[in-house]
Amino acid sequence: AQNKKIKVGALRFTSHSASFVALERGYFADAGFDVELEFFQAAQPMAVAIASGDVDYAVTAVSGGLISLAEKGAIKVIGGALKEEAGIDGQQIVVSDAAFQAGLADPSQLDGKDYAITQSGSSFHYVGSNVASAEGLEMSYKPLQKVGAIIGALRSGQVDAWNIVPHIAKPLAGAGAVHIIGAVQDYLPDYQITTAFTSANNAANERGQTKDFLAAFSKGIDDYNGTMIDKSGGDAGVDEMVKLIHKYVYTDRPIEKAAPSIINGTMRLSPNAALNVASIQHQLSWFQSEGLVDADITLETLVDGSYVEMINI
Amino acid sequence: MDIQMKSVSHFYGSTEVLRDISIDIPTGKVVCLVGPSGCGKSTLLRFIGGLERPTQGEVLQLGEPPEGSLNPLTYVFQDFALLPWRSVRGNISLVLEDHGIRGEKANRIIQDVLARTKLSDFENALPKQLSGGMKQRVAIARALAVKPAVMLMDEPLSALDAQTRELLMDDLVALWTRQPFTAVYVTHNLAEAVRLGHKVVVLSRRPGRVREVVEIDTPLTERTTGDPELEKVQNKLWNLMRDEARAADEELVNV
Amino acid sequence: MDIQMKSVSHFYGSTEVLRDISIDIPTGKVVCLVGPSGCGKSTLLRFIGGLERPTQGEVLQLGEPPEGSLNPLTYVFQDFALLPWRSVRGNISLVLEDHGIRGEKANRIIQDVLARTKLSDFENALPKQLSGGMKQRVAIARALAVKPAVMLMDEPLSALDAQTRELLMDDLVALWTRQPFTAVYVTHNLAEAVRLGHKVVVLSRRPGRVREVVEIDTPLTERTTGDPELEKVQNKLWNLMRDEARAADEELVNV
Amino acid sequence: MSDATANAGVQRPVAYRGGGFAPSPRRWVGFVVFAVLVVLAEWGTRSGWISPLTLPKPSDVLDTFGDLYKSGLLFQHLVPSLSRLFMGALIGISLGVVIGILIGLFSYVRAGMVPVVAAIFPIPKIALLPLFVIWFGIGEGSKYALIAFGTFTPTVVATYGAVDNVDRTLIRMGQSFGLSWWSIVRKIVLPGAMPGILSGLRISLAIAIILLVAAEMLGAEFGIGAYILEAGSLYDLERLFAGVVILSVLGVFVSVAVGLVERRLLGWRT
Amino acid sequence: MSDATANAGVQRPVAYRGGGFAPSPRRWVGFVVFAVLVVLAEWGTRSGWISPLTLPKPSDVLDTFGDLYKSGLLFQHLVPSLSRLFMGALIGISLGVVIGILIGLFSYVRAGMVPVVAAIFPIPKIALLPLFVIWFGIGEGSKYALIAFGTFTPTVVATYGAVDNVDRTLIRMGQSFGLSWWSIVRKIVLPGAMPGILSGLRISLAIAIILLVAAEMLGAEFGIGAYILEAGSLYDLERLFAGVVILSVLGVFVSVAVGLVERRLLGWRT
Ligand SMILES: Nc1ncnc2c1ncn2[C@@H]1O[C@H](COP(=O)(O)OP(=O)(O)OP(=O)(O)O)[C@@H](O)[C@H]1O
Ligand SMILES: Nc1ncnc2c1ncn2[C@@H]1O[C@H](COP(=O)(O)OP(=O)(O)OP(=O)(O)O)[C@@H](O)[C@H]1O
Ligand SMILES: [Mg+2]
Ligand SMILES: [Mg+2]
Repeated sequence: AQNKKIKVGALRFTSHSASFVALERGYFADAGFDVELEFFQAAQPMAVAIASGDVDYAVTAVSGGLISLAEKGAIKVIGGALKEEAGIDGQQIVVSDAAFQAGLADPSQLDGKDYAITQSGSSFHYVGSNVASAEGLEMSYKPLQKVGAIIGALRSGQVDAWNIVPHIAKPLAGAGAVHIIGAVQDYLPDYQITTAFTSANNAANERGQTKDFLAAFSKGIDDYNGTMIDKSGGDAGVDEMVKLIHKYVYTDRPIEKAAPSIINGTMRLSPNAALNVASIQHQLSWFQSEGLVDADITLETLVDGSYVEMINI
Repeated sequence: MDIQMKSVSHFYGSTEVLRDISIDIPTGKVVCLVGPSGCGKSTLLRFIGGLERPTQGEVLQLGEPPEGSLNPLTYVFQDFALLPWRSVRGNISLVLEDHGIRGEKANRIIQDVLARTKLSDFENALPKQLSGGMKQRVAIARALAVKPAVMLMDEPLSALDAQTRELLMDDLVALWTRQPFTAVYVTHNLAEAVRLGHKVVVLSRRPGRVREVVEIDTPLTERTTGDPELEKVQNKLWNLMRDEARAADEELVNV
Repeated sequence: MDIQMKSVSHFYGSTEVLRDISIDIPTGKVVCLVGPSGCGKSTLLRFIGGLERPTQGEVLQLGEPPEGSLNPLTYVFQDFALLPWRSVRGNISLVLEDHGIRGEKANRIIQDVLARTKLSDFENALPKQLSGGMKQRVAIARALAVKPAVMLMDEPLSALDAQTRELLMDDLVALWTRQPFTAVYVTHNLAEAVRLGHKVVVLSRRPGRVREVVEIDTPLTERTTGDPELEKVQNKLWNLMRDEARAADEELVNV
Repeated sequence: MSDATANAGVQRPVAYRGGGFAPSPRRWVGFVVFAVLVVLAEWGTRSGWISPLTLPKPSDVLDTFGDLYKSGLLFQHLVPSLSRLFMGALIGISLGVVIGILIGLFSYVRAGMVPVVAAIFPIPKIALLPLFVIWFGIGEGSKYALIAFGTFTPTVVATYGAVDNVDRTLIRMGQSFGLSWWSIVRKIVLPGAMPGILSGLRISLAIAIILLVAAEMLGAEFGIGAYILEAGSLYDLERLFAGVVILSVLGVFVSVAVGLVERRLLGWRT
Repeated sequence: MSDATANAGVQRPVAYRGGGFAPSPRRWVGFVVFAVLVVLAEWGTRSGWISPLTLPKPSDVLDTFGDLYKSGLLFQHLVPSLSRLFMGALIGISLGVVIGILIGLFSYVRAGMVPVVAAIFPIPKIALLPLFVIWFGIGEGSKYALIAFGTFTPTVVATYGAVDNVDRTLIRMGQSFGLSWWSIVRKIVLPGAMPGILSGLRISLAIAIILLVAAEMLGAEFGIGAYILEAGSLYDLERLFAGVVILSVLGVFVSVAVGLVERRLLGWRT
């Protein structure tokens, strides 16, 4: 296919860098795609947009909504993206300054605390719940919808704890607004945070196109991992990559201010978009056990494993 | 064209409003309807104008309306019913437009009726700029514009102050004298009735029946305020109605 | 208690409304104010009632109001001004409450004024259930309840139909005959003025000036519709005013 | 027919040209329309003509509603929502009525407050959610505040409009009988403004219901709004529609209740 | 003073008891109130008396606004928002006026539609966001639809109320002059309903502005609503307030514009 128009959904987060790189470096074009990036404010509408056919491919966390749409036969997960990896700063567990001053310095002390989430069935809910069960304690979950509302609630000490990507956690901690008391990867090693997904139709009937997309997307992943984590290009390579990402992320800040945030946000993207199926199954089971989605949904309903490597089967 | 009411009766729901009314309205005469509040005068007028249908009986028109009459049965309302968003001219042209009369032809008619009602200077005024008396003159001009066979006037002067009322009565007499028209004129005001009516029909309280029909022979132009003949008629009418008027006034409205 | 107006003049913005008005209102007499629309009659009445202040001149009360007068200067309005959410009784007690009159004492006053205005059967009716004439009688009862020294009546009958007007004029004459009250009575209706006024003050067009003061000596009870004496006065008044009334009517309102 | 008639020339009844322009009530049509809509949706979703992504099956929505009721969750969601509605609307409406009356009575308050209210009116409440967290916390406070804030401005506008519309001749009557300022306000201005205030109430309460969802965005575990939000985030259309129907019915109830209050308080109107 | 006066007994001017209850305009007070509020906020935030979490410094908000203007981003945000407002409101209001007039004219339409509109009214638009994506896509379509949906119901209610309030004697007049049904609708009902429709427009447009934020939740990159949402999610109060002020000013502009249209179209009102 030549110059096939496709739409790729994205959030203005560093975790979506693979798409930015693939577009900027022409990997999509090489694969015969004329890609238009479609930006969203939140992950949930992006999933719905895939279902409605407004967007062809996108990357987002596994959420109750995503599973629900998969159950309705609208979408399929086809690959992996952001993941936790030992040795790389991943999502952090943070607590409010007030709670910290009151002595909350370790996740094991979270019993009875208020844990901020955006919505029931969000990835925050999943993480919080797993931390709680690992430590054998109970927390109450406060749905606050918006990241902004959560930050406000943390700053004013109205909720005690939260988990968030490093590039948001670190500056907040630096400003003294919150304190980092642990890492998510201690509780969920190899957690597959985000996945690449598409409409069920694309997965089943546009196999060639989907394969090509994943290939180009994987090149973007390789570039990103190589430059930002393995430092194959040295500092100059990092600078150039930061410049590229800055076209899409923190655009309203000058590059000097944006660069630290972009660098702080660096996490591993699954090489070759490989998918950690064990993690996905774990997430699905959790959603089911919480009664958020139907209990009879199988992994096959959610994932089309024919495209990329399935790890840990 | 005459109008003939043949034993008209009417009910609103279970309330009997009119009972067995028969009245003749001869061409070229002004017939006044008087009666206490709520006896059904306005209802009767709506029947004549075809705006409502009586439960029983019928309203007939005898003979053809005169040549060129656009709207044989034409109303003049108590509260003027002028469109506030149209000028004096616009209010008159409103009733011509639907008959396809526009442009020069409409203009000629409008100028003519404005002149007859002495309104030529106010052609472009909006209703809000006019006093009540002037508004009613516009409504009369509008009625004249469609060359009615019969004018149906429902208390046309009762929203006006006493002095303006006097002035408009003079104007109506002058209009009729210039060119006699047929009219049914509803009023509470006996002075108006004896001033303008060739025939005064007195209705009883609700359910309205015809109590008396008084003919007044004095020509309209010769009727003056002090005329003892007219005074006598007026007193007679008032004596006929006084008790019923009081009873009607003291009735509780059941809203 | 007499009222004396001493060269009262008034401007609204730059519009001169009244010019150098001096009128005496003697105790126990009804003074009628007549004049064309917009000549400032209502404004003058507001000055007497203390609801507004003239630009120049003063309104004086001579002597003390009679013992027990709760509100020496009391209005009766054209549109009745009854509180629609209060019953007949409640509307009357409204004006007593502020004077601390409640309970039995209030009840006695209310029963008395209702009886005088023949409203005793309607004590608990709401205004919406009453005809216009009844409403105005409630307003008169309310005015009587505060034992006014002077009644200020602004076209009290002009919102009523002609028959009710007749009835209420009879009632007013009866009330006055039983116990003479002082009143300033504004009207457009010359028949009313010659029927009720001991003195008729004719105002000119705006800016209103006193054109003529006509005294009528016939006692109120002896005035009848056909009385040639009164007819003469009425005709004289009408001749004084006719042209001005027409001119006032034809003025464009500049809204 | 007879000669007499013929002699009189043409004789015919006057033409009827009245009627119309006076809608008459036909209650059943409303039910029919609802029924038709529901049946259409059911048929469409069953036959696959409407995709399950677009609309849930009405029968499934009903099932969900039944489950909600049976499990007792309905009241667990309804009770906190109703108390939020009640408290929030109470605060917003009482403040709004007071300020509205002050605006209606005092020139300076009017000059000072009307522009402020006009400036506040077009501010979307959801935009302020992050601030509300700081200002009022994530407990019931911020929910009350949000609903109060949303009902405040329309109430103010309706109230001062109502005060402005009180018949000035009634006020002049009060003055002419020497009533005190306070008596005039209490006995004439307030009852006279009541119809306008109540019809403002109708709108304010509808807005309060609409804002329930926004209010329950802030850390609410239970509540119809929270229920709807969760359903939305899980893309669970049955539950979403069940929640929306509850709000809709709530709106109809509130409107009927205001109607009853009106009939009771405003019986004096013609 | 003289004997003559003494003889006449007590003589004094009548007591004044009128006045009041007629608010007079004092425009400057509005500006003073705004100025005082801003100065208070500035002083409070500067002195630390108001925490920076609670309120941004007004001067910082002004700076942000200045940056926004200088960088040209202001118009980049404003233009799409205005076009969404315009299109959405146009669709919602024209549909609303048409349906409102039909409800006003036909008994069956009234009986069928009024309950539907009443049921739709209390549905919060944000609850339907996920559905709107499916129904109308993530492009401009769903934004128009959301604003149209929000302005539709209040317009319908205002319009049929306005039609109901058209003076029936004017309609009867039209019939009595033999005007056709269509002439009566066009020349009497529509102009007569115009004041009510326009005052409904005021409210509908305010609602349209409020809904801008909700509409731009759906995949909008540029737009005042998107700007506010982004500021909110970053808890950037300066930008949040700058955005809110823009909406507020927009609301005032719209209201002034409607006022001008009213003055132009409704000059015939007394
Ligand atoms: N459309 C209607 N439906 C029900 N009752 C009506 C209707 N129109 C009039 N009525 C009642 O019919 C009676 C007669 O009304 P109508 O208006 O004809 O009286 P009227 O003689 O013109 O009174 P007025 O002198 O007060 O104008 C009244 O009791 C009135 O309440
Ligand atoms: N509050 C006001 N402000 C400005 N002009 C006023 C005010 N009140 C009355 N006027 C004007 O003053 C003039 C006299 O008004 P007023 O009401 O006293 O006349 P009137 O003689 O009672 O008229 P009518 O017979 O129509 O009742 C009119 O031209 C009127 O427009
Ligand atoms: Mg009538
Ligand atoms: Mg007056």
